[in-house]
Amino acid sequence: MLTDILQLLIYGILLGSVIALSAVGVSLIFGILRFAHFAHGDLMTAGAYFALFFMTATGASIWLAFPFAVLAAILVALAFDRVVYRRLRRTRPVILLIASIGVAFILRNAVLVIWGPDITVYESGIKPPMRFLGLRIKEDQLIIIIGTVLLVILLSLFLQRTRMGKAMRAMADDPDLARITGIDTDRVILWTWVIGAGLAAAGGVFLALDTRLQPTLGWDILLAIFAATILGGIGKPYGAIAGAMVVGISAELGAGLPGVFGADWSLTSYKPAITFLLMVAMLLWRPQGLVGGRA
Amino acid sequence: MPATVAAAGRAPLLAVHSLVKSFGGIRAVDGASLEIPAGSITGLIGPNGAGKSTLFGMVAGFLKPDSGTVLLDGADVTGLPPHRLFARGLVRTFQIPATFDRMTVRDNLMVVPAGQSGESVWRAWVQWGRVQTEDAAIRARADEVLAFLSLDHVCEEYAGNLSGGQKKLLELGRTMMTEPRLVLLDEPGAGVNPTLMAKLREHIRTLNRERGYTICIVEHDMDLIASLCDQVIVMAEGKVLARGSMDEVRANAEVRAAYLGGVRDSST
Amino acid sequence: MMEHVGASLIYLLDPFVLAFAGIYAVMALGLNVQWGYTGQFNIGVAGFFAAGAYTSAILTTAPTDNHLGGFALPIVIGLAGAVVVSGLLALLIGLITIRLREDYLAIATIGLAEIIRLTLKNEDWLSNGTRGVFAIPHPFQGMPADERNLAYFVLVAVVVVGLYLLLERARRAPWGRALRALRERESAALAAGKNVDRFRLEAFVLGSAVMGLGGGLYAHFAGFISPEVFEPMFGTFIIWVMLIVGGAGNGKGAILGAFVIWWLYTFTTGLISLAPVKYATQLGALRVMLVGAVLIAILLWRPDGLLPESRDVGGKRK
Amino acid sequence: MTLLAAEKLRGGYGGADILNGTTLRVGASEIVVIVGPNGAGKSTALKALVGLVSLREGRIIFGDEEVTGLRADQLAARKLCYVPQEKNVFASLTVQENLEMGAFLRRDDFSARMEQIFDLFPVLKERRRQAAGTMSGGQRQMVAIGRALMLEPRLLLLDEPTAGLSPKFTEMIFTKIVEINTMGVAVLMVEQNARDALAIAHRGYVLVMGQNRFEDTGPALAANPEVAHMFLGG
Repeated sequence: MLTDILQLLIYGILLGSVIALSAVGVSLIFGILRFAHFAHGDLMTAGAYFALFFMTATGASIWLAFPFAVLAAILVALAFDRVVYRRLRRTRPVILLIASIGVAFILRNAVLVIWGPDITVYESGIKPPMRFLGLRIKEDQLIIIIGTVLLVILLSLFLQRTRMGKAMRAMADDPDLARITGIDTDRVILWTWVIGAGLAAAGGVFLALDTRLQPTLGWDILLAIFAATILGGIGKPYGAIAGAMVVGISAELGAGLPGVFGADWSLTSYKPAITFLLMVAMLLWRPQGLVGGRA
Repeated sequence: MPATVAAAGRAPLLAVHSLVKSFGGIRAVDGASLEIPAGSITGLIGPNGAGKSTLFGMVAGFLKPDSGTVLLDGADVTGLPPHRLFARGLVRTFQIPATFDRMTVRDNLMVVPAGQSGESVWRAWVQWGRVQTEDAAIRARADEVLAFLSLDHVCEEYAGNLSGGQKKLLELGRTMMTEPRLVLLDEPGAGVNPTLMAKLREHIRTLNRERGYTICIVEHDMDLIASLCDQVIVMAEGKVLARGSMDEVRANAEVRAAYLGGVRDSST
Repeated sequence: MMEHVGASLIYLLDPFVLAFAGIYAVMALGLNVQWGYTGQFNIGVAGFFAAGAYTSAILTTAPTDNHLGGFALPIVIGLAGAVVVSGLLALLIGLITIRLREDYLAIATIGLAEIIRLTLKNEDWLSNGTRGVFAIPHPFQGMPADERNLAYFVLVAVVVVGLYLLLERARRAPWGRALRALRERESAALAAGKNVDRFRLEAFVLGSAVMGLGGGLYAHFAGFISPEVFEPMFGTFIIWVMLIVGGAGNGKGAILGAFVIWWLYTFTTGLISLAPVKYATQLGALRVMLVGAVLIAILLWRPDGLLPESRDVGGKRK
Repeated sequence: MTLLAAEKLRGGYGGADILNGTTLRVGASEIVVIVGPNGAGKSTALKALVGLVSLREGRIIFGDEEVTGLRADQLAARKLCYVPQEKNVFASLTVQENLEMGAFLRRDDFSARMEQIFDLFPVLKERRRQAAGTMSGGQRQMVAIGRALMLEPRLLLLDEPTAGLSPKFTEMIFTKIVEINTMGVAVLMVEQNARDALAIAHRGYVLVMGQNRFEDTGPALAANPEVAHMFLGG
């Protein structure tokens, strides 16, 4: 039984990793631009498909395609910022939110138009999972977890050590004070999209690697991303990572534990509902997040 | 000060006992107690950060006190939501005018009266005639108030398009759409030009004398306070520092020190 | 090419198309009560849409082992049930979420809509899962297809007009005035003695009940429903686009928006029928992109919509 | 030499004028204090100087350039730095990071300047790695002032730097302001704590209802009974 629970924990960390990469971006965008970015899931999807495009076009491996996907997703995000979001920045944040839903549908359907509705994978063939003390983990899954850790370290170095990273944290803290202080807020916003979209693309590729590519890949996980963001406190990138782990692990445990304890029913199909209820509870109980952020 | 003498015999309309409210470890209101006699105009003054607005917010039900009690006409109303206090005759205005910007000036006033049967969507459907008759009466009343405040020429303008001073008058007008017993005015004079100020002063006096409103004013304009108020309550650092006529509090050394700074060497 | 465009244009006046546009107009009118009147950001429209559709379907279909019921009740009862169930659902959800600020309410409502969809997808006993509910009775069952569609369009049109009048009256009444007040500034509405929570809840429940009615109308017209119908695109998003394009706060705008967007959407169907079948899905996606682009264009250049909210309420003698 | 000249400022929030012809001048090495009763428009005047309140009339000259209508960040680039009364630190950033953000506009090496500020406020050096949001009010004020000093401003605008501070901290902030002034920075500050502030000021203004009422040397204003009278009216 302990093994089963540990196994669920591994799956939870895996899911949490993918969520974390996107939740950081959503949290920074929420903190700096002050709106819930509903197109973030579809940015993940776009990233995942950009990698597929590069692989089929050049025959390269997924790891060569990875930076290409990240770059392409960043360019897409910057283009939408320039054409749509930037012009709406002076209106109420809720208008930006509505616009981002429009962007989400445009992105998702652009993926459909270009790549079609079929479910695909990066590399076909079944690889047997590695076994360790009775626990199963696939090579790809291990890579996802390690990749996430590396990216989080890079992110952390960026946020803690670079001038722009610190400015980003400052602006997420207090946009008005950032402006008064002379921080170049336009450049911070640009970098917010670079970081947010880049990590979203990474999360999308990882998610597609763990499951399969399909046009609703990112949209399906969007609620979990929001849940993680809110759990971690708006504008708190590290909070978002912690929130993502909580969401990922509780979703997997919630879905799997009844089976472990011998129940003949399962909540697997209700995984999104579990994360969602967690989030609503959080919104009602502590809207400023577990570790405290902007309410 | 005949009004003070007259009011002194009656039970207070509002009594606040040891009210406390903290925000993130800072005690904005720190055990304030005060009484407002029925029929009076009371001025609430004090330096910035004295806790006046927080106290106001608690009395009007917008903030929940950490401890202490608020008695309105002898009944404990601590922590009641604003609409329940409104039903008991307590109305407030805002320092920065809170108007319904994308509604006409007249609609801004017509919202106010309580117990409109048309506030039930069901009655609006099945008793449209009655709702309309009632609404005509409310409209007439709104127009009266607008005429009183000389806002009748802008009655169909969006409230958002009014000048700051006009918005202040509209705030005052809102209190006139009901039969309040206690009106809390939060800096009615801020940003109002001298001409309008004279008018405002007259309006407030009329509401007190002729309509019998008990009024409590938070205000920085000492001339306004001095000319209107029967009693003045001075707050500093979350507590009530002094109470009396304007001349009395002016003469009070502690009050002077609180306003001018250097509290600790004020004895020298 | 030209005759295809012509055929597409004629197709727009097909009662089949018009009836769907009318059903969407019902939904948009419901959303208008929430967003237009009250400023509530409900992007879980699909949940109430689905609740209404399934309720009416289960109440009116013949008894079956496929799903709960059917109870073979008259369609009128089915529609009434749709209104009641979606209204009750809204009451339950509203009691929990009514105080959330707009962006959080958005996230919460879209989540609830997804949970409703998951439930319908997974609980076979209730909804027959992904296979859906079929053989939902049509009120004009005996007629030939053309007449049947026309008759249904007339029915829907009557409902739309009736709803418009009712909701417009509610808007002009002190009830609507109070909603606008709390939309404009909650603190001042509180100071004016309004029980803000009560008004919010009423608007949320009324709007959602109207959406439920729209769902019921959809079920009896389409004859078949499955969880797929209530995915966010057609369950929620397109209705938002309709309301924003038409003009939030204005009932006529909501109706106009529903017809404009649905026409735009079906007009492009006509054009797409020119293309080879194997690209059908892709071209369908292209149409959704177009809808998204229209939304953004409106937000950028005409943020109050085609018919902005009127301000004459209470201001002018009538 | 006049460093800042603001002539006949008129403006306010949402249509209501708070400033009704306010005029302010600051010399190149002066400490100037604005005092006056609550609601006189003192803080609004500072905000108007840095473009946070829109002006209907009036003009502002800084150095030999007209800066009317420029944004706070543009003024910071011209070495006119503003410290708001509240929300004046980045709460989740460390003390040192706050100072670094103050130097965001600088492309040169600012480590010497940071050392200077640490010398001025030794407690900031001790706590350089502490998040600013976890510090006491007085320490936050030092962080805020330190951050503004990072740009080596010619003029520092302080909005009620001692508001809510204990007497000990109040005294210490005033001492530091004098020290900052001797470093060659002109200071224009709004203060509630009129007596103490006027005691360190070269000159002071008394503002009432958005208009200049008195203007004199600091000590003279502090001793003026009419000024004391202003605060309580009558």
